[in-house]
Amino acid sequence: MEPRTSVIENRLKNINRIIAVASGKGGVGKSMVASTLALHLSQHGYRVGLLDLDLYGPSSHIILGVKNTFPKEEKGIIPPTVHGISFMSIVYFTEEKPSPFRGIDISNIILELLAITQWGRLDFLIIDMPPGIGDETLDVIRYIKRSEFLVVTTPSKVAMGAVSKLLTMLIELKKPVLGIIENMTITKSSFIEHEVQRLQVRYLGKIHFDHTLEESIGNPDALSQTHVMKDLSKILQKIKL
Amino acid sequence: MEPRTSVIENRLKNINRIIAVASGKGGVGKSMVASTLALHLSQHGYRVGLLDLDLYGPSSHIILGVKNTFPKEEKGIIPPTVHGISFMSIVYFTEEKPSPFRGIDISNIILELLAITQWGRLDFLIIDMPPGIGDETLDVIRYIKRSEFLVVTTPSKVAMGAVSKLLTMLIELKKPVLGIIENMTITKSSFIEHEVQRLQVRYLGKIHFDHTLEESIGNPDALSQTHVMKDLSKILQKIKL
Amino acid sequence: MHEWALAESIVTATVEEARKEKLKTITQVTIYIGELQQIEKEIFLFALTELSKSQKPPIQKDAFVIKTDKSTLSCKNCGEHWKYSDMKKKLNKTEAESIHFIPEIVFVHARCPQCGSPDFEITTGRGVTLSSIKGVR
Amino acid sequence: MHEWALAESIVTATVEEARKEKLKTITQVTIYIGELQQIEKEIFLFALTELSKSQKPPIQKDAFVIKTDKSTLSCKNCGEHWKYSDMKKKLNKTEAESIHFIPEIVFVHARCPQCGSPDFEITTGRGVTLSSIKGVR
Ligand SMILES: Nc1ncnc2c1ncn2[C@@H]1O[C@H](COP(=O)(O)OP(=O)(O)O)[C@@H](O)[C@H]1O
Ligand SMILES: Nc1ncnc2c1ncn2[C@@H]1O[C@H](COP(=O)(O)OP(=O)(O)O)[C@@H](O)[C@H]1O
Ligand SMILES: [Mg+2]
Ligand SMILES: [Mg+2]
Ligand SMILES: [Mg+2]
Ligand SMILES: [Mg+2]
Ligand code: NI
Ligand code: NI
Ligand SMILES: [Zn+2]
Ligand SMILES: [Zn+2]
Repeated sequence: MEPRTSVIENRLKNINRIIAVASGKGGVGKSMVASTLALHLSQHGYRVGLLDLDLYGPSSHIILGVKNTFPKEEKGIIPPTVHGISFMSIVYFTEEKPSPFRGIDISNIILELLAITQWGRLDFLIIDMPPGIGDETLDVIRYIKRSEFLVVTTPSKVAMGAVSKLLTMLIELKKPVLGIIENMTITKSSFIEHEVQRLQVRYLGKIHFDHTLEESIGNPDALSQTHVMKDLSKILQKIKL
Repeated sequence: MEPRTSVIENRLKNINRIIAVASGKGGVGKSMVASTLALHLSQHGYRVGLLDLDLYGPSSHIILGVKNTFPKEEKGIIPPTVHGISFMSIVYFTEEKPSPFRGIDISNIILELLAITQWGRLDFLIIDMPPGIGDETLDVIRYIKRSEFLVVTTPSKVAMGAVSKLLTMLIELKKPVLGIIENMTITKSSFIEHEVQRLQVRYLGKIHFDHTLEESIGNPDALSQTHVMKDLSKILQKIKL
Repeated sequence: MHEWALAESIVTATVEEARKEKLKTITQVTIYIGELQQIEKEIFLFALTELSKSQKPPIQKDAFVIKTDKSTLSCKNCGEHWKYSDMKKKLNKTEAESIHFIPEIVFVHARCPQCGSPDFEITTGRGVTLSSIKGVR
Repeated sequence: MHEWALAESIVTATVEEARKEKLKTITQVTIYIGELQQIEKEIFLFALTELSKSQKPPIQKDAFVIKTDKSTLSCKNCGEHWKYSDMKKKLNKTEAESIHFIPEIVFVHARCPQCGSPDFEITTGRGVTLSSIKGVR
């Protein structure tokens, strides 16, 4: 018998909302959106947790400049607080070494993290999802039934190819989709907006490509001042976040 | 007993070189590089195969504009020829529907594809890899022992975080790494070049960010005329491709 | 007709194994084919027999015993168990053909009959497996 | 001390199962702990006992039987089999602690002793499992 699944609900019961930032496609800005969303919410006085589930290429700790912290062991593990965010990531345990995990390992790691992490009371738990529709996505759907999805794409046909697949599946499974964010737009185009309408999902708006974003990576105070944060804040108003 | 592993060597024995275009990170241009590399080699008179192993978000068929083809069944399956390239992708079987595969399924699909695909005689087989260091990467290492890796990154610290992990693993396992391509550069920076030197891998050069690339997607003739193809061709000269 | 490629994998694996076991003749090769893959048994047996000619060690002409493995599936989401034979009629020709090439394509074109989840697994009867080899040393 | 969280998962699962089985009292709960996870047995048993108080159905005070499962690993690349106890001394304190939290971290910090591959699997003794529950109806 697998005992871990039984305790997950208990671990998440004091969390008001769980939002998975997902895409299906890699490199579209899921981690950037998840991290800035967590910062935004925390700056607005909410209690926020951030769980990085990209176990191969965790990025949120790079974006938020998380260094030299480790979870506290106390009736489980308590995520360190980073700029007001309770932050949990595999990186505490991997020390930036490669993580050659197969699917079954991914599933076990997610179960273990969900079973032992003591989030405490949170208004929001943000999950930074990896690309694909693999074990991570299936396990979030399986074990975190009340997760809502915020889907990120870029303006490209190539990205939308993968993103449509994730959306189609979420819609089929009747999972709540908060909407789609079009990230890294450069030229004007309504291609994504049309595609999204076709799928009957809410189009939330654009985050422009920000040429100077790279300089703010690793520095949450600087990140909060970027155009990305400004564009995101506008989008978040639409869904009252 | 697993019979499929025994026949793989036989299937690949008339292929001169096998190059996996990989990264660890998503959205850095693996599919773009793999597709244009295949086009480039084919235009230079080589017999080329292209295998898209990104089973969740296959992209090479979008980039190359592959439509309305299906493998021929003949002592296995024979990949259709697209612009001179023998092209194999999961997309023939999934019809653009979502592919909710777990790791064990991914492994089985790769084994099956390797066991039944009749490539015939090829100078090059290019593999378009998915992100991560999961089942696909581990299986390519396990079943295609002579694969060489061409690694793609973008100029970002976030991308390099994941890319360094893949590189570290490939180096540890003594896999041949042809070098690193820095894709989508906008400003001048030697960050990646330095990082790559530290890892003692060959830095091959930059492919500039091409604002008009999107228009050429789906059109191989137009793709061949892009700046991306020009930059790539220069890089390929360095490794005699 | 891609059955030929799978037959070749069986023959190659059989010969490899027989060499390891230092067999002089291979007298019996038991193969299971998973229902899900819808292998054409006659074509498959024909390919096996053709490919067995002039192997070392030799494979006896009537060595192949082919058994069919019923396909059963079970849902990770709701725990339901079911048979492929009950589900098959819902798949159109193209979908069934794709599953014939790659059994995991079932996760693309089919769903758990109870809860609609794609997160199920193939419990038995996936594809072609080599069950046992007998021979004379 | 994260043993407490795992003990809680055991107690929760035990009570769930006992209710399903309509048990009035739980008399025995057999638990295996995988060597790999290096669970502190005393702390774990203490947590189990504490958490068992005032459960419904009640869990008898001496119900818990904790057994240790030797950890064995096997390599997908070369086929080698080995024991965690042979490999353990190569791991430093931080690495061992990370594996204590998440057993799969072993793939990050350890390699097959024969071929150096990270592509191995945990055959037995991964983590905490609930093996059986006995009770009175
Ligand atoms: N709006 C934006 N403008 C410029 N660069 C961006 C923007 N959003 C994300 N990026 C950059 O794009 C890359 C991919 O973003 P990331 O959040 O890591 O994507 P994902 O998590 O989807 O893989 C990173 O280098 C990131 O800094
Ligand atoms: N040099 C480039 N200039 C502009 N856009 C690019 C360039 N290379 C790739 N792209 C675009 O970036 C996105 C990601 O590329 P893709 O090849 O799909 O990455 P991956 O396969 O690594 O996920 C696609 O929309 C692609 O068209
Ligand atoms: Mg990310
Ligand atoms: Mg790709
Ligand atoms: Mg499945
Ligand atoms: Mg492993
Ligand atoms: Ni066939
Ligand atoms: Ni502990
Ligand atoms: Zn179901
Ligand atoms: Zn080994």
